[in-house]
Amino acid sequence: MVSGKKIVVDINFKELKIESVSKSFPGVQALDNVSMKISAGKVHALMGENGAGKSTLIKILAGAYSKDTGNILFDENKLNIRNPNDSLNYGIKVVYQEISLISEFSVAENIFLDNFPTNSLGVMNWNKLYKDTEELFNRVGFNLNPKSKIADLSISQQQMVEIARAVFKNASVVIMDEPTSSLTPNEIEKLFTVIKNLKQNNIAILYVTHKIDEIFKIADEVTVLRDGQHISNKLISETNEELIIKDMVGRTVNATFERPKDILNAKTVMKVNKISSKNKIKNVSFDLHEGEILGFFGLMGAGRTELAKAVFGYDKITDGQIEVNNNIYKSFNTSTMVNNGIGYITEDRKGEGIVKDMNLRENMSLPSLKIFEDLFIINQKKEKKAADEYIKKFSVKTPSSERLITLLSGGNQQKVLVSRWLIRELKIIILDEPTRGVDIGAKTEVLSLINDLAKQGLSVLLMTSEMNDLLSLSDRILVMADGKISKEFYRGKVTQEEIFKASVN
Amino acid sequence: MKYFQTNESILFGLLVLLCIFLSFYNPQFYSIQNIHSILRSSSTVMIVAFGMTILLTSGEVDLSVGALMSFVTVIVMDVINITGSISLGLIAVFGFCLLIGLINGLVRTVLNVNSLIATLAMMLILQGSVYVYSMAAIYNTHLIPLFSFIGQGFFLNIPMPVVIMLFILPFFVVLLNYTRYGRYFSSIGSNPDAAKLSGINNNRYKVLGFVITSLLVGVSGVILASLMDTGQQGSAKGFELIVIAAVLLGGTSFMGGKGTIIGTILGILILKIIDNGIILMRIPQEFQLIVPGFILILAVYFDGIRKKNSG
Amino acid sequence: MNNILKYLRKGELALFIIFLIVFIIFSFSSEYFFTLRNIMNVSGQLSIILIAAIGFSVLLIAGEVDISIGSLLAFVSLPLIEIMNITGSVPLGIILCLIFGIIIGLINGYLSVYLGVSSLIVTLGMLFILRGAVYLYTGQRAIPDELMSDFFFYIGNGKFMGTIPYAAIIGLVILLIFIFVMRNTSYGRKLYAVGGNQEVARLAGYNIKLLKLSAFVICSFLSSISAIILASRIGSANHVAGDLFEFQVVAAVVLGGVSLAGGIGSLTGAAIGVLILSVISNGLGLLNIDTQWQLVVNGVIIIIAVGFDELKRNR
Amino acid sequence: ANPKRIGYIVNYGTHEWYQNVIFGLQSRADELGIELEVMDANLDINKQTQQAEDFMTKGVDVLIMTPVNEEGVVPILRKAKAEGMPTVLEGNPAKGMTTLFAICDYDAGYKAGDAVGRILVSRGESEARVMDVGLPLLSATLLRSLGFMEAIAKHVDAVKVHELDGSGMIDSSVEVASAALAADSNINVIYGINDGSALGGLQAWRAAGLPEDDLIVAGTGAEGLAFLNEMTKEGTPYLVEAAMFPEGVGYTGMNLAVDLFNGVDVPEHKVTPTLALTVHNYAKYYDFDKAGQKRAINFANVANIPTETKCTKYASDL
Ligand SMILES: Nc1ncnc2c1ncn2[C@@H]1O[C@H](COP(=O)(O)OP(=O)(O)OP(=O)(O)O)[C@@H](O)[C@H]1O
Ligand SMILES: Nc1ncnc2c1ncn2[C@@H]1O[C@H](COP(=O)(O)OP(=O)(O)OP(=O)(O)O)[C@@H](O)[C@H]1O
Ligand SMILES: [Mg+2]
Ligand SMILES: [Mg+2]
Repeated sequence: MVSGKKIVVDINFKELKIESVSKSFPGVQALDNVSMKISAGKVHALMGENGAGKSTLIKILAGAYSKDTGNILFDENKLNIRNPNDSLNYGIKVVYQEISLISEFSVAENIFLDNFPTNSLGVMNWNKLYKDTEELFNRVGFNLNPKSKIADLSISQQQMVEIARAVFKNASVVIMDEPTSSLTPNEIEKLFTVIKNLKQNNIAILYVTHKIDEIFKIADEVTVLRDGQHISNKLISETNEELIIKDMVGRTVNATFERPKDILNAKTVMKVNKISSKNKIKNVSFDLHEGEILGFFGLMGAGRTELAKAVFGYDKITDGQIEVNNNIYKSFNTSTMVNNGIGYITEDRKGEGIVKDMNLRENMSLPSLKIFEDLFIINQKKEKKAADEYIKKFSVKTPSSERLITLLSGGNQQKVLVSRWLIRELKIIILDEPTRGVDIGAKTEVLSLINDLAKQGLSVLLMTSEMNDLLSLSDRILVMADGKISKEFYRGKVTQEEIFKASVN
Repeated sequence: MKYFQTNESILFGLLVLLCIFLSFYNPQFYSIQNIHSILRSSSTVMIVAFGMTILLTSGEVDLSVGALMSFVTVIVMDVINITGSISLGLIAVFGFCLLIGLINGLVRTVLNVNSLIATLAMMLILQGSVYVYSMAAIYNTHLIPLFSFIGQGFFLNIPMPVVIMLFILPFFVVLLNYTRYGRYFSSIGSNPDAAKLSGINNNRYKVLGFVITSLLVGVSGVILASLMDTGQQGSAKGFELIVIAAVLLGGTSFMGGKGTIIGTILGILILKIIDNGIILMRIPQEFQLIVPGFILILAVYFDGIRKKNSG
Repeated sequence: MNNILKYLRKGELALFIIFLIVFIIFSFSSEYFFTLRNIMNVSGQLSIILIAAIGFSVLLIAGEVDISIGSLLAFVSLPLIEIMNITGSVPLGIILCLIFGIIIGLINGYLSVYLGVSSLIVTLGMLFILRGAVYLYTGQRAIPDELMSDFFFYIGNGKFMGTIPYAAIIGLVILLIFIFVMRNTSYGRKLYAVGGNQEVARLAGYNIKLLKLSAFVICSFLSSISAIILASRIGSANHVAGDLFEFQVVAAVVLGGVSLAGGIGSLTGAAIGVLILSVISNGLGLLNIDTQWQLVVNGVIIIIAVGFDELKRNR
Repeated sequence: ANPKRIGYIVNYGTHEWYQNVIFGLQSRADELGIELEVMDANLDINKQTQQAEDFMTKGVDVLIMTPVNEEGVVPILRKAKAEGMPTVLEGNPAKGMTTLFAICDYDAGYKAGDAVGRILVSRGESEARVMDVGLPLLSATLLRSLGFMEAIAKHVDAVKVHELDGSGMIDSSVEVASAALAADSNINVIYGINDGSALGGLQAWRAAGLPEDDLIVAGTGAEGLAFLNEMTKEGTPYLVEAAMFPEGVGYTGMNLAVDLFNGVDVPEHKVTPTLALTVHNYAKYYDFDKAGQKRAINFANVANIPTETKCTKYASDL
């Protein structure tokens, strides 16, 4: 047995073995007797629907959760992981699904968080800290200033810091839980280079993603979990997209969308006129038609999120105006917009989406409580009925609508947040990365629901980094660069390349 | 019983145990006078605690309630003395409380000052300016019987302060548990960004929370003035700590998001019965500090254990 | 220049400018204010709050709070004076006082960190318990320092070379040590990390519990040093000592930009916060302004300074 | 020659008692052409120490102090001595002091108790059952309670049914007295160690709906208008007040400070007058304007009250 206390990591193992690991939470069997092997120098993809148990498995490897039963081994040596420190000592490094950085610290401090360079008295060696970080970035090809504060970075930049941190040294196993969920294509390419690099250094990589095309680019092997159980394990060369999806969902899914032709002749429901905001939006104008899906594309920091927030009244606009429902607004807040029948789904689920002290039902009904009111009193029966309906519709994995939202898996939380707006009458919905972290089955459901609702007259502002979804759903695509709209494209008359070109403008 | 949450059952059990213990020790505990005395002194705390529960639920706190309360006793006595009209006295009080609540709320929302600090500052300002208003205590020279009735009278053999409290209570139970406003307050306390992005006007409800609390302080302050028959600066010393301790004991979280009026009421009753028991048992009054200290820590500790066990 | 700009962003320079303005106004309005004697007096006077504020800030930065420090001040001066009176030894009294402080810090820390009761609740309870215990033990009568040793008297009242108060020197040394520890040691950075995001710190393999416990102990320990200076200045273990002290410390520390939410702020800022409030209190006193008006002024200054800082941060 | 500037650090300047002490000090200072500067420690013992240092910086001619706590001012007295600054204490003695002006608490309580005893006898009662709304925090207030009980015992059997800590505040007094009365309301005398405590006890009695016919309330201090308001009400049970004439205290204190400055021999304890006031004799000492809520003291008559040179009991006798 290898002691967890003080070990010099022996990178020369052949396989990280997970043997019959189980883990249950009250009311949920998150992992049920799962076994798998991750070989050194190989990328092992882990797939499964939301709530399948992927993150749970990772957290057990990381020492964040303790397993109920089972073993974890380097070849024949049992690992004794009691806490995150043990795991780090074994060289197991994790890029978590939710951003895990200290936002008041510099990039460099975050990278070396678990091992600050100090002298023997514990005094920080700042020069070494910055130099080592600089070197690391050069090595992995990221372009970040080691001294910038995390809070000043965009979500995707933050994700890059997380990735860099995991690979910096002493890694024997690198685990990535949906690392690309907020990266742009350009950055994803960089990440793949990093991963190839890691492979060459004989590091074992466990890679969790919902983006199926990625695994054919980098993975050597794929394991699928469903409901906490091991379903299949195949070499990448022996499988294909359809097979994997079938293993994951238990059926096949179809993801192409029909859009009505003459949508741009429909009446205008929102006119955004030359708005600017304190954070970066400059002179943006566009119209939105009834039933239209208006897609937005932009590279990291292009300002889509800021635009969404400015339109929704979260950020004050400093200039320009917005016309909805024949009202012209120069100064407005979120409740003005909600009252005008506009909804918003954030890209930052944990920070701005879920209300952690509330259960699933209460989270779902938050913006729509008025419709459940009898006089002044909330009719909880009505409320619960609506919640149950959407739990069923999106197959949210939960024992009941009364479960605390924080106990759901990331993707299931996202489904709740989507439902939050669909249970009320909406004219316009603003979607900022609505399918981030949502599994392929549910994603198709969410997207076809958006499509259906749009056909019934709902207008959609769609901000997504998933080019395929954008192309297949949008009636028009606006490309943003540096807070401005750089180009407008029409459905069917544009290629991926053209969009990219416009976005680097 | 269905509406009791588990935490509240624990407090309720504690309360029953206390009562049984005290009544064995001193049968006087159940005398009608004693029950009146406990309930009367609980009422002023409860009335303010309703507001404080809302504030803590929405992630804010008001430390200025004690200072405001003593200011209210001075204003109400002075204005009624001068005008001879209770209505004018009440108008002055509630006008003033409204103003203070608004200032607290606006300093919190517009200047974005943490409410602990904003209301600490307000406490200093009120403590200082009450003396600027009147150096001396203000005695009842109007001698209007109705005014004495507010704090000292009985209605159907129930002390008036209790009647007033019972009159206000249902409103807050319903507000927090069964209306959308209750949900708004807790979502603002739990995740202000999520609340704002759900179309809730956080600032409006925060200001409302401060205003409600201040107005309730007005009610309690008038009762206190009637009870003391005096407008007394420096009264209600340490009142804010008692209110906050009771609300926390009742299971409301200081970090916002969770609050219960029933818990608050139980918390206050427990603290007040301990106070009362210490006098009944003729134990040194110093224990009026020590025992609640232990109870507070223990109650929250057991609540934590329970939550851990139930997942 | 770069360094100054860095400070400006943290709001510390702005605070320092407020301090200078206050200082200059008082210098012009009171002939006694800008005298060596008065400046030295103030620096001695503020050390009691300063030292406790340092400990309090360290704890806040680690994401916890201790509002029992006022009661602690009264409580730990009991062993100090009693032991001095009984044994006739000042060092023995001081050591026991500090040990008591450390023990209370351990209790506070154990209850909050290991038993998981929120530190606000624990220390609110402790505020009542310690004060009650002091009342009970003393029968609400102060215990005088009967030894009357010069050494003990000088801790809070003496001046080095007749000019610089020893209390000020103690305060300054402690401040410099802790500024360094919090900024430039891995221990200090870990406290920031724990306060900034506990879960992340846990996943980085930190021993969160031990780190937080140590912060509780630092807070109680430094407050005990404040207690020693105070006891020397009031010649007794006094049941009325430290009443509302926690509010004074919170106000100063937050004024100095230390966040109640944890992980944000600096000891330099906290010290400037203490400086501003102490100088205002001294200056208004010298100008014969009513204590009641001083309360009002303090309240307004806190709101303006903190509000100003927040507004700026929002830009 | 008279001193030019005198500093006074009051322990609790917002209390009516001390406001009237300051009034007395100021009245005499005005007569003598002395500049009086007042700082208020507001019950903060640390602040009082700082204020003493500030007065030394300012270099006043005499420093008068009412200690927040007697033990707490010992180091200040030591420093003042080292600086050669004359100091005068008010209220309570402290180690190392030169001189003190204060009432005799025991004797004040005694006088009130004596008056209550006489009333009880005149009513044909044989027993005094007393609720003492006290303040164990201070030896001074303990002495008052002691004197009160011992004086009553001279006339009738005296039983202390309740011994309470009302913090000297009306609101706390109402609270604790309510609880005590609920436990046992068989009392016929309420004694308060100051006006607020007496009034609080009385208000608790009223709130409990108890009959006031056989009750006697006695307060102490006459620090403000409370007793005058109550006493002049029809049928009130508030019959006796151990008056301590705070204005007179201040007046005397100023004289003492001037004497000390001039090197005149000063007593260690200058006792100031106390007297049991009732509705029959108050007008001799106070001109009370009920409508205007003002009172004016008659300094001359107060000065003529026969006064002890030494108290019957001191804190050390407790
Ligand atoms: N701390 C917890 N307490 C209770 N239940 C939990 C907890 N963490 C996870 N679960 C439950 O365990 C199951 C597996 O969750 P997990 O987060 O591992 O899913 P996942 O495969 O990562 O899904 P996703 O793709 O949505 O991230 C879910 O049903 C979830 O609700
Ligand atoms: N220069 C900057 N300074 C501070 N914060 C920034 C800056 N640039 C971006 N951010 C933050 O990064 C986040 C994402 O940036 P932005 O919204 O501009 O990108 P986007 O086009 O929405 O792309 P994505 O959401 O895919 O990152 C926002 O929350 C924004 O506050
Ligand atoms: Mg997951
Ligand atoms: Mg974005």
